[in-house]
This record gives sequence, C-alpha cells and structure tokens, in this order.
Amino acid sequence: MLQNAHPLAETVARFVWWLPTVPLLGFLINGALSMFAAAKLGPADPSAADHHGHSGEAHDQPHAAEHGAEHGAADAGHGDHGHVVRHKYAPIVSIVGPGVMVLAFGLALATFMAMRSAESPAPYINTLFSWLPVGDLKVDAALQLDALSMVMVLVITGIGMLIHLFSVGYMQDDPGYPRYFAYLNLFVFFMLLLVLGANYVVTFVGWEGVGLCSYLLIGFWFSDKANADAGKKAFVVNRIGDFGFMVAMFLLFSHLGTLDYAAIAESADKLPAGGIVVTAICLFLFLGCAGKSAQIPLFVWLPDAMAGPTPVSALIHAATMVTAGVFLVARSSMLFSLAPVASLTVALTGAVTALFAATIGLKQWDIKKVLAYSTVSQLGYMFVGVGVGAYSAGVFHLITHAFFKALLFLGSGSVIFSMHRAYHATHNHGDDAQDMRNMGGLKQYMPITWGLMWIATLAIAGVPPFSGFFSKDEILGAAFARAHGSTLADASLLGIPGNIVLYTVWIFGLAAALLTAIYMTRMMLYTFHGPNRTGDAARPHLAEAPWIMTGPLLVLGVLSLAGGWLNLPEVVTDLMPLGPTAKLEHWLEPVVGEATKRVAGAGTPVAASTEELLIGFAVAIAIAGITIAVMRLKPSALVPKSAASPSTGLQSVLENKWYVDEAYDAAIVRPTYTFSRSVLWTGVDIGLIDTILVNGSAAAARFLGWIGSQLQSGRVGTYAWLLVLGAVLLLRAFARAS
Amino acid sequence: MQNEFLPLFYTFHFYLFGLIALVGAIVFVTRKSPVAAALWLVVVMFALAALYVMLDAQFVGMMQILVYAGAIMVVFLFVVMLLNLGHPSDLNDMRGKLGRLLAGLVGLALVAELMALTRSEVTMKLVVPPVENAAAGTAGIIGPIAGPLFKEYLLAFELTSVLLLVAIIGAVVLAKKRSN
Amino acid sequence: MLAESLTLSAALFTIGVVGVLTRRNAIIVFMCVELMLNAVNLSFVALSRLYGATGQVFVIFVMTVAAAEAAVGLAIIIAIFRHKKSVNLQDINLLRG
Amino acid sequence: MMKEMLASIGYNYWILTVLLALPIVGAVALAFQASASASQDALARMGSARKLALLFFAAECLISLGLWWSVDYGSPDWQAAAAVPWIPSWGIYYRIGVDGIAVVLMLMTTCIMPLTVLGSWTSIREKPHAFYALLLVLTTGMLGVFMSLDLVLFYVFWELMLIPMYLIIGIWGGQRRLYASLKFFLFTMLGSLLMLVAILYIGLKTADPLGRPVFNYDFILQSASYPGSAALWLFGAFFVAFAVKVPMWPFHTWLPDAHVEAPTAGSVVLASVMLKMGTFGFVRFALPLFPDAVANPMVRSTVITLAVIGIVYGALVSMVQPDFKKLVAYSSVSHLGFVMLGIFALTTQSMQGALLININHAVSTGALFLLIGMIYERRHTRLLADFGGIAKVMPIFAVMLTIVALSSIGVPGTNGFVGEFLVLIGAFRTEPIAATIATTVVIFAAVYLLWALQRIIYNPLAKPENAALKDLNAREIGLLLPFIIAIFWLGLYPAPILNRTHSAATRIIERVHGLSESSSGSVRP
Repeated sequence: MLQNAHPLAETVARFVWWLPTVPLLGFLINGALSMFAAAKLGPADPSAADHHGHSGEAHDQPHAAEHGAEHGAADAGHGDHGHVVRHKYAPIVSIVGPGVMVLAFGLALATFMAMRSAESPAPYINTLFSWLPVGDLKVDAALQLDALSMVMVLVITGIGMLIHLFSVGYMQDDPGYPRYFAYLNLFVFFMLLLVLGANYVVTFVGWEGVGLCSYLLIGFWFSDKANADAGKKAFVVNRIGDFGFMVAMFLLFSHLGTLDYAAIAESADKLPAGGIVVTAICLFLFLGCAGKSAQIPLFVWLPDAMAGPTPVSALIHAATMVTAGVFLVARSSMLFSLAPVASLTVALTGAVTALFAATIGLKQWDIKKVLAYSTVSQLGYMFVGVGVGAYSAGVFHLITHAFFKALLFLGSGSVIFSMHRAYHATHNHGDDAQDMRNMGGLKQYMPITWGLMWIATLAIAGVPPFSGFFSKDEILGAAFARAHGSTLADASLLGIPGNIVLYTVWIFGLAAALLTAIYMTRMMLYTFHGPNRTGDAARPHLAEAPWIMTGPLLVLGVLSLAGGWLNLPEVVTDLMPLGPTAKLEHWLEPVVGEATKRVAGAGTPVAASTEELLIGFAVAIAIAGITIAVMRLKPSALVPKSAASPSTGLQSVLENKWYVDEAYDAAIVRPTYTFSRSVLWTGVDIGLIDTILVNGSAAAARFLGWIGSQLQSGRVGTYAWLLVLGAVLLLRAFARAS
Repeated sequence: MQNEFLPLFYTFHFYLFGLIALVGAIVFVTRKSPVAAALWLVVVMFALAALYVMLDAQFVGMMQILVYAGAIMVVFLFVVMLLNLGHPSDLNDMRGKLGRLLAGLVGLALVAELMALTRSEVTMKLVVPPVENAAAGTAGIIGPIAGPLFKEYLLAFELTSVLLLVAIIGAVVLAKKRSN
Repeated sequence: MLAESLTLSAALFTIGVVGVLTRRNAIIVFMCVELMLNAVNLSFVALSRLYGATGQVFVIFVMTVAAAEAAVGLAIIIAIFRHKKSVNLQDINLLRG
Repeated sequence: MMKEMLASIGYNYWILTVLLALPIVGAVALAFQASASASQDALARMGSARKLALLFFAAECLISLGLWWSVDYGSPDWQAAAAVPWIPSWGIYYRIGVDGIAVVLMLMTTCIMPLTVLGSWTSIREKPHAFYALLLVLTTGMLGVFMSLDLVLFYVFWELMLIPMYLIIGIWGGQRRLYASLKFFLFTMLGSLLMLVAILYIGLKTADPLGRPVFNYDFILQSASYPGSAALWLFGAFFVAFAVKVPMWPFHTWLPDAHVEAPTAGSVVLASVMLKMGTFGFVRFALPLFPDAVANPMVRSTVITLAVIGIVYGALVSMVQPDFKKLVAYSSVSHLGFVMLGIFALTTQSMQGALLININHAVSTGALFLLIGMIYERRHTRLLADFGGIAKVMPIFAVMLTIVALSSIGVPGTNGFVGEFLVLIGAFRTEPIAATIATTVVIFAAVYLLWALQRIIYNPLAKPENAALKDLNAREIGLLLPFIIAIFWLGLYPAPILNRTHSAATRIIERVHGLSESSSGSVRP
C-alpha cells in the first residue's frame, strides 16, 4: 500500500533487495568453490578405515593441508618458507568476490541518485514476504530505504569494495582464498541486511549475522588456538550484547505491539517520556550496542579480534560492523530522545571508553593493537555524539572514521605484508612482523603508504582540514552545547545533574583527543621514521605493496582528506565558501531531525564566538598532542623486540590493558565454570539427583528387599511359627470384629 | 432316640471317647519315640472314629478307621521303620524350654480364641435352620453323603482322583533311588 | 453334644499346633499335622448334624487330601533322609536356596 | 489441487491406520527375512536388513506427506478421524484423529525415521533385523501417540514406544548400556504409571448413561468435572509422566545417560521425536483436560520456574561436559525448557514458538547426533579433548557441524532463532522475569557450542590419529542435506508451519483462558 504510493517505488529503488542478494550470491559461489576444492569424500563405511590401516592418500592430504594452513598464518608472523601455490580457483574467486561488491556499489549509487531526485522524506519499505506471522505479532522480511540506511549502504558497499580489492592482493597466496572471500561476501550481505532492515528483527538477523562472520573471519586461521579463541570470545561477548537487544525487542513488543521502525516512530510518543519503560528499552538496546561496538564493559573482544586477516580488521572491526551500534542508536533515535537517562548513559559510556582505550593505545607495540584501541576510542566518540542527541554528528563521525580508519588498517596491512614478505624471503621465522619495534624508517621503502597514513593520522588527530577534524569537533561541540541547555542537561544520572555529566563527557572527549594525537603520532614515528630495525638481512626485501593494494589506499586517502566536505559546519562556511553547509545533517533530517530537536529542546544555541573558541581549543589540543609526541619520543632509541627489556610500573599496566581480561576471567568466566562443574553438575546432577534421589530410592528398595529376604530363612520351624502367629492374630482380629 | 437310657449311655460314651482322644493326643505329642507317637496317634484316630459314629456319621467313622488308622498311619510306621529312626540322638528332638514355653503360650492363646469363637455371636448368626433329615430314614447312611458327592461336588470328586494320581506318581518319583 | 465336640476339636487342634511348634522330628511334625486335620474333621462332622451331610462330604475330601499329602510328604522325607541322613528340621533348610 | 487429488483416493479415510499398520508389517517382514537369511554372513544380513527397513520407512514417509495438504487446518474438528470399538464394555475405542499440531509432529517423525536408518547404515552390525524391526515398532508407537483420541489407546501407544527404545539402548548401546536403559525405563515408567491411575480415574468418573467408563477424549473435554482438588492431583499425575519425558528439571538425569549409551539412531529418535511426546502430551492432554489446574497461579509459577531452571541449568552444565554427546544431551534439557516455558506462558506467540522449537530441536539435535555418530565411527571416541583441527582433514564435516551448531545456538536465519524468539517474545508478555532469565541462555548456548566446535574442528591438528580421518562420504552428505535444508527453510520461511498449527494452538489457549476465567479470571491475555 505504502510502497505503491511511494515515489521510489517506480525507480531503481524497488530492486533494493538485490543489494544484499548480490553479495549473498557471491558468498554462495565462493563457498561452493571452496567446498569443491576441499572435497575428498570419505569411504562408504567409515569404521572400515580403522581396520585397513592408512592408505597413502590419507597421509598425503592432511600433510598438504597442514602446510598450506601454516602458510596462511603468515599474517600473524609465523610464516613458513614453502612453495607458494595459489588456490586453483583463485582467478574465478578474484573476479566473483570483488565483482559482486562493484555491482552492489553500483546499485547503491543508482539508488542514491534515485533517492536524491525523489526527495521523499518518508521511508520506502520493500516487503518481501511475511516471516513470522503469529497472532498479533507480524514480522515481515522487509527492507527499509531511507536517508540513514542509504548512507550506511554507501559506506558499506563503497569501503567494502575497496577492501575486497585490497584483499585480492593481500590474501593472494592463502590456501583458504575462496573461503576468505565467501566469508567476506557473507559479511557484506548481513551488514546490508542490518542497515536495511525495516524492523528490529530483520536488523537483528543482520546484527547476529555480522557477528557470525566476524567470528569466522577472526578465526580464519583456525589452526592457531589463539585465533580460534579470539573468534569465540568475539562471538560470546557480542552475544551478551544480543541478550540486551533481544530483551529490548520483547519490551517494545509488549508495550507497543510492533517491531517495525515506521510503526514505532509513529507510536513511540505513547510511551511516557523519561519513563521507566522507554529508559529500560534504550538501556537494553545500548547493551546490545556496547557489545557490537566494543564499549565498556564489553570492549575486550575487539583488540583480540585483530587475530583475523588485516583487511578484515579494516572492514569489520573498524569501518562497518563495529559501528552498527552507533547506527542502531541513531535508528532508535525516536526512543533514545525520549529517555534522557539512557542517553546520558550512552554519552558517558562513550566518553569513558574513548579516554580509557586511548590510554591503552599509548603503550601498545603491535601496530594492529594500537589501531584496535584507537577504534574503540573513536567508537566512544560516536556514542558521545548519538548519546548527546547529535545523531547526525555521530553518523558523520562514523563515516569519516570509516574512511581514515580503513586507510590506517589497510596501510598497516600494507606494512605487515611488506614486513612479512621480507622476513619470509630471509627465512626469518622468529621475529614478529606486526611489532613496531621491528619496523622503523619504513618511509624510504614505502613512501606512498607513508604519505597516505600520515593523512589518516592527521585526520584522526583532528587537524584541519582533514575529515576527522570536522566530525570530532562537531561531536564535542554538541556535547558542550547540550550541557548548556537541553532535556539531557535537565535530567540526572544516578543523582548527578545532567549538565555536569555532559561537561565531564566534553572534558573526557578533549583529553582523549590529546591522547589520540599522541599515540597515533607515536605509531607513525616508530613505524616510518628513525632508523630501520627490521634486520640487515631482511631490509633489502622491504618494498611497496602491489598496486591492487595501494590503489584502494589512494582512494581512501582522498576520502580521508576531503570527507569533511560532507558536513561542513556553519562556522567554517562563514569563513570560506568551501561548499554547502551541513549537507549530511540535512540529508538525515527526515530520520533523526525530530529526535534531535526533542533532545535539544528549548536550549539556546551556543554563540558563534564560543563555537570558534571551542574549535580553536580543539585544534590546539590536536597540535599539542602531535608536538608532545614528536618532542618526547625518540625512535632512534628503540631496540628491536627481541632485545627489548620488559616494562615496569604504569607502563606495564597499560601494556597489559589495565588487566581487564584477567579481571573478567577471574571474576566471571572461571567462577561460572567452577559453579557449573562443581555445584551444578557433580553436586546437583550427579550428587543430589542421581546419587541420592535416583540411586537412593533404588537402594531403599533393595534394603526393603533384603529385609524381606531375611524372613525367608528356609527353616520350616520358623515358617511354622510365623504361620501360627499369623493365624492367632487373624483369629484375634476376627474375634474382635464379631 | 426314644430310649430314655440311651442319652445317658450315649453321653457317657461320648465323654469317654472324648477323654481318650484328648489324653491320647497329649501322650502322642509328648512321646520321644516316633513309633510310640504313631501308635498313640492311632489311639486318637480310633477314639475319633467312635465319636463320628456317635455323631451320626457312621460312614465317615468307618472311613476314619480304614483310611487313617489302616492306611495312613501304617505308612507312617512303615517309613519310621524303613528309616530306622531309633537312635538316641534323634529321639531328643524337643525344642528348648523357651520354645516349649512360647509354644504353650501360643497354644493357650489359640485355644482361648477358638473357644471364644465357638461361643461368639458370629457362630450363632451362622446358624441356619437345620435341614430336615426326613430322607435319612429312607436314604440310609450312605445316601445323604453320596448325593451331594456325586451331584454338586462331582467335579471336585473327580479332581481328587487326579490329585491322588499325582500324589502316587509324585511319591514314586521322589522316593525312587537316584541311579547316579 | 455340639459344644463338646467343638471344644474337643479346638483342644486337639491346639495340641497339634503345639506339637508342630515344639518337635523337630519331621515325621512327628507330620503326624501333628494329621492330628490337626482330624480335629478339623471332627468339627465338620459335628456341624453336619446341624447343617446336613455336606460337612461329611468335606471330611471325605479332607481325608483324600490327607492321604495324598502323607504319601508325597513321606516320600519327600525319605528323599531328604537319603541325602542328609537326618529328619531333624534344623538340618533341613533346602528352601533357603 | 493436491487436496482434491488426495480426496479422490479417499486419503483421509485410510491414511492414519495405514501409517500405524505399515511399520508393524515392516517389522514382521524383517522377522521373516531374518529367519530366511540366517545362514548368510553378517555383512550380507546387514545389507539386506537395512535395505528392507529403508524401503518401509521411505514408504511410510512418502504416504504421510499427503497429510501436509489433505488436512483442513482451520477446522475445529478432528481430521482423518476414525473410531472403532475395541473393548466396548470398558468404553475403550480405537479412536484416532489429528489436528495441525499432530500433523506437523507426525510429518517430522516420518521424515526423520528414514534418515536414522541411513545414519545407522554401517554402524549396526549385530542383529540388524531386530534393530530395524524395533525401530519400526517404535515408529508405530510414536505415531500412535500423536493420533490417539482415546485415553487408554494413548496409554497403550505411550508404553509401546518405551519398550523398543529400552531394547535399542540395552542391546546396541555402549559400555554402561544396562544402567542407562534401566534408568530410562524406570524413570519413564514411574511417570506413566501415575498417568495410568489418572486415566482410569477420569474414565471411571466420566461414566456414560449406562454406567460404563468413558475414555473418549472429546467427551471428557466436554463433560468431565472433578471434585475439589482432584483436578490438581490428576494434573500432577499427567505432569510427572510428561515432565519425565520432556525432560524437565529435575527429572532429566536419565537423558544424558540414555543419549551417551544409545546408538546413533537411538539418540536421534530419542532426541528428535521421543522428547516431543512429553511436550505434545502437555499440549494435547494436560492443558485442555485440566484448565483450572493450569490456570492456578501456584501450578503455573511452579512449572515455569522449573522450566527456567531447566533452561539455564542445562546450558550451564553443558558448558562443562567433556563428552560431546552429553553436552548435546544437556543442551536438549535447555531447549525443551524453552518449549515448556512457551507452553505455560499461554500466549499465542509462545505456544506457536514452543511447537516450532519442537521441530527445530528435532532437526538441529538430530543432525548433531548424526554428526557425532559420524566422527564416532571414525575415531571411536566422543571426548572433545581427543579432537582438534579436523576442519583441515574434514572440511565438509566442519561446514555441516558449524551450520548445525549455529542453528542450535539460535543464530537468526536458522531455525533455532525463530522458535526461541517467538517463545521469548510471547512469554515476556505474561512472564517477563522468567523470559528475561531464559534469554540469558543465548549467551551460554554460544559458549558451550562454540567451545565444543573449537575443540573439534578448530585448534591445531595435533593428534596423529586425527590427521588420517577421511571426510564425509556421499551417503553421509546426502543424509545431512535434508537437515541443512530444513534448518534454513524453517529459519527463513516458517509461515507454512505456523499457519498449520495456529488454529490448534489458539484453541488450546482459549480453552485454558476461557475455563479458567470463570473461576479465577486473573490471567492476562
């Protein structure tokens, strides 16, 4: 009904369901190729193999597989020098894998054009079929195309396409090549489903699906227990979040009777603003977001997730999946804007996470770990944005972050690729290709990567005119503005007035910005500047990665540089006419505009002069951070990892990530296992139920039987006595009765 | 029954045979030797047979002498002789004092209860009007027994024959010497 | 004479019972059982004066059973004696399995 | 169209009886074949027995498929019904009929049985004829339970199902098979004897005008009334019988033992079908017969508490199991807890979800047991610690295991999700706290299954015994494919099943609400 009347119904947008379907087809093709390559069917009678010994073939296969997989673990720095054999289906996969992404991106662009010309604020809903029709619960398999999902689709397909292309080079020698692309395509499918879902349930399908793909890709080189552990950890921690998501859905359904975004947007007002129900819904939703987007207390999985291939870290654990939480808050802005307490929680959690992760980032040696903590920190910024009700600012940072963090990750991937190749060529298996202490001075060997990564670093540090400056500044500005006057400032979180909370958030944000500038500069200095520490033998083998990898880097470099153009603030456009003001904010207006207004309330906007002051302050902090790092850190004083002495004091606390993993393990994981094993299993199940109740009743029956059997002495005399006694008693009873 | 002396005569003999039976029984239980016990039991049987006759059950009385005294008890004696159970060790088969005391108590309890029951109201209630014995004269002594035996209880009667057959075979099989 | 007969019957029965309980010689115990059967027979006969001849029919059945029982029982005693060289009940506990 | 075609051959008139009779015929045929082939060697006997068994199971499956179309699911009357006097003086009839719930469960049964034969294709070498004959008899028992409309007939089928399973575990089982089979038998017997007493009480209480007892389900539904607390006691008797079978905590300890010792086919049937008898019993008998007892807040909160304990408890204990089969067995306790929660939450969503979980659990757990059987045949161990890294040597197995495990975890897109989601979203309306606690299991389920998955197919391929393992063969892949298809079909498009069970499920809820409102009126819709 709605979809017929919608102006988009006649355009290319009606093929929106092809968007996720195309990557799904890619997954099916690549998955099938992977299976075909692996298929070596077993004997008709499996147990017969035991009796006939091992055939020669049976020996061959695992050997080859083992060799191949170990080679695949090269990324983790444990490369084996063997003959590089490309997968036999690699050419087809190289076409199919990135090809579907190109198609999807093209379709996304076309849809975007159609949407721009249609200029309809109402979301376009494309219902495919009725999925769960039960009583008054109607869940359709439906896709929703609106401003927010369109932006996300463009980011996912665009960045996804670049990363797929990069992967062609990065993963070229991996024996699991088709499997890799199958997983990657599947991830894109689920991610598109997540952002396109027209109700919470379809979003949840994508939500869990991306978690699944993340699990599979983190554990891609599963032969290493650490990788498999990391994958499992990611999935389980995400599931804790999913618990929150599910409970939020149950609450929504039992109070509003629907799970469709459109219907909820209409009826959300029925829930009393600031009431316990809507607050509970939002807090539970945020638990889900915290899991997916690695916020305190559920951030622990993301650093471990770096065990996956580096392009995966770029796509899933930096650019797209981890930002799903931010997307979900923005998507649920109609609810969050009604729950100031929940919004304050979101903002505060984001700010604390941003600062906390930044401190850890200061002392990491693994280049990917630095970036991982930087991602956690930046996600914190985004949550500050959506938490203070500046939804478009949060999404804006999401986009720019996708640009520069993807660039950073792919750049680091390039570096690792080069490092690994150098070690591989020199038969060096001991040194870690990801440790910055083994790098240094790479500028002269990989100038393009060096330049592009500096762009990204300046962007993330918030130096104008790079993209990160605009988005980060907008978030901090919004936090400051909300503290001055909004529904949030009027509310209170655990007895603390909202405006104090918001000022705290703003200060934390600034502090985190300083730390960000420091640790990113540190990373750049240690990696690219100073003397080279790779080793004399390996040094001549260091070189720039092939063009299939550098090409996507260039594109991302341009985006990181110019991404700010998407949403120029008024203060800037006043100074110089770079382009239209607040494009993204206007674009997202139909989705989050109302909620933003509701949060901002009647608060007075911050004066332009104050705003200029704030911007100046932020820029000063970024520059100060970079300066501090350049002044204090001496790359020339570093020694290679193998020669480094263990760190002490606060430094070791930071290096060990504040011992959060260990604390969780001791406080939650191990007690749960111990409780399950000793109390529930051996205590209740085996002890109480089986031994006492089940076997106990059997023993009681046996005991009664034993008593009975003792009467059967076999002595006729005893029987006679008993018989007579019985007769006497019977007669007695009879006589008494008569 | 018309003769007025008869009741006295009858009563005297009834008590006499009753006394014989009672004394015979007590002596029987207290004998150590199985042979003596068996012979005293025969005395009891005979006394009972006399009582049966006096209770108008002449046929049963005859059967008592023929079957019990004549057949069963002879078999007992025969077995006692066959097994040659005359050893002094076998003779002392009484239980200990405690056993005897308890047995006596149980016996007293039993007899008391039986007496109580014979005089209780239940037995009185059980009394149904006596069937007229008019036919007794014409049917003779055997007739009243043979009638029910071959009419109502024919099946049971036939079954006793099977029982006896089984008993014969059983006795033969059990008493047969194993060849091994 | 009914009351006297029943009393005698009860007395004889009890004597039989006491015999069974106090003696250990299997044959004497057996004979005590016969005495108990006779006591019951006496009740039957005495009561048949009241209720008709059916009681006597039962006496005949009892006698038949007693005869059968004596035959089988004595055969068993012979078999046991062959095996154990004793008819003392204390020595006989084959039933115990 | 299909419906008219089936009607033209009078399908509904004969189908149920034929479904009951065909397996018995098959069992007899196997017995004849066994005596005819006594002189052959073991391999030939195995070959002939499994082929004949498969033939009968396939035929059973094929003819049962018509029920999918032939039955009028919206109708409040029993479909394909029949009634023939059996012991008329006792009011006992051969009275059968189905509704949407029964049809779906019956189709599930008939479709899984041929697959269990394929699953034990090479593993049953001893007395193959007896094994397959018992499976066939078991099928009759199970189908009979689903279609009985006479309480005594129901009881007969209920017990008929017990004996073959006892023998299957006791003869073809593992090391401690005697302990396990006896435990299984005694647990089940304990409950069903109580149920028999209750059935007799009901039958005698509901006498017809001639004073004869009545065991007719419909008649009892309409006219039975129980004095005082009798309904509670009767419900209690039925409850124990069904709760043992489900199994609900704390009646569950027979299940891990039975599963661990049973042969693969036994485990599959046990998990996939027999556990559903308990939940089906609740839906068909315990709820409609004693709505007052069910609506009693005390009773309901007790049952729901037990269900939630079972859900969490099963998941937690699963986490620490060293044996894969035991792990799956405890996860069954958890899954079936969801079914109980769904049934007793008494909302349309939760009830429908519970019925869906019945099927999902059959698919996922059945497939898991088959997969365990496949590696057990190769390695003769089920201890997780004995495996590791076999994704390298058995990639297809790894893919299958991953898909099935994900479905058991309840990842959206697979069947596991839809059932759990419906149960929880429905239960949340009436029992928010219980539903929230139950939701935590999404975390534990991921922990125990992923950890098991990791220890089997991931991690280094460290053990030399594992390096020589061969991947699945064509039969095994073919056997698993239907499960994989079902996993995605049910996960993505469960509407056909939901539509078929909808009217029956609604009727039960309405009955409980309708009858209870007159007495208590406290239950929210």
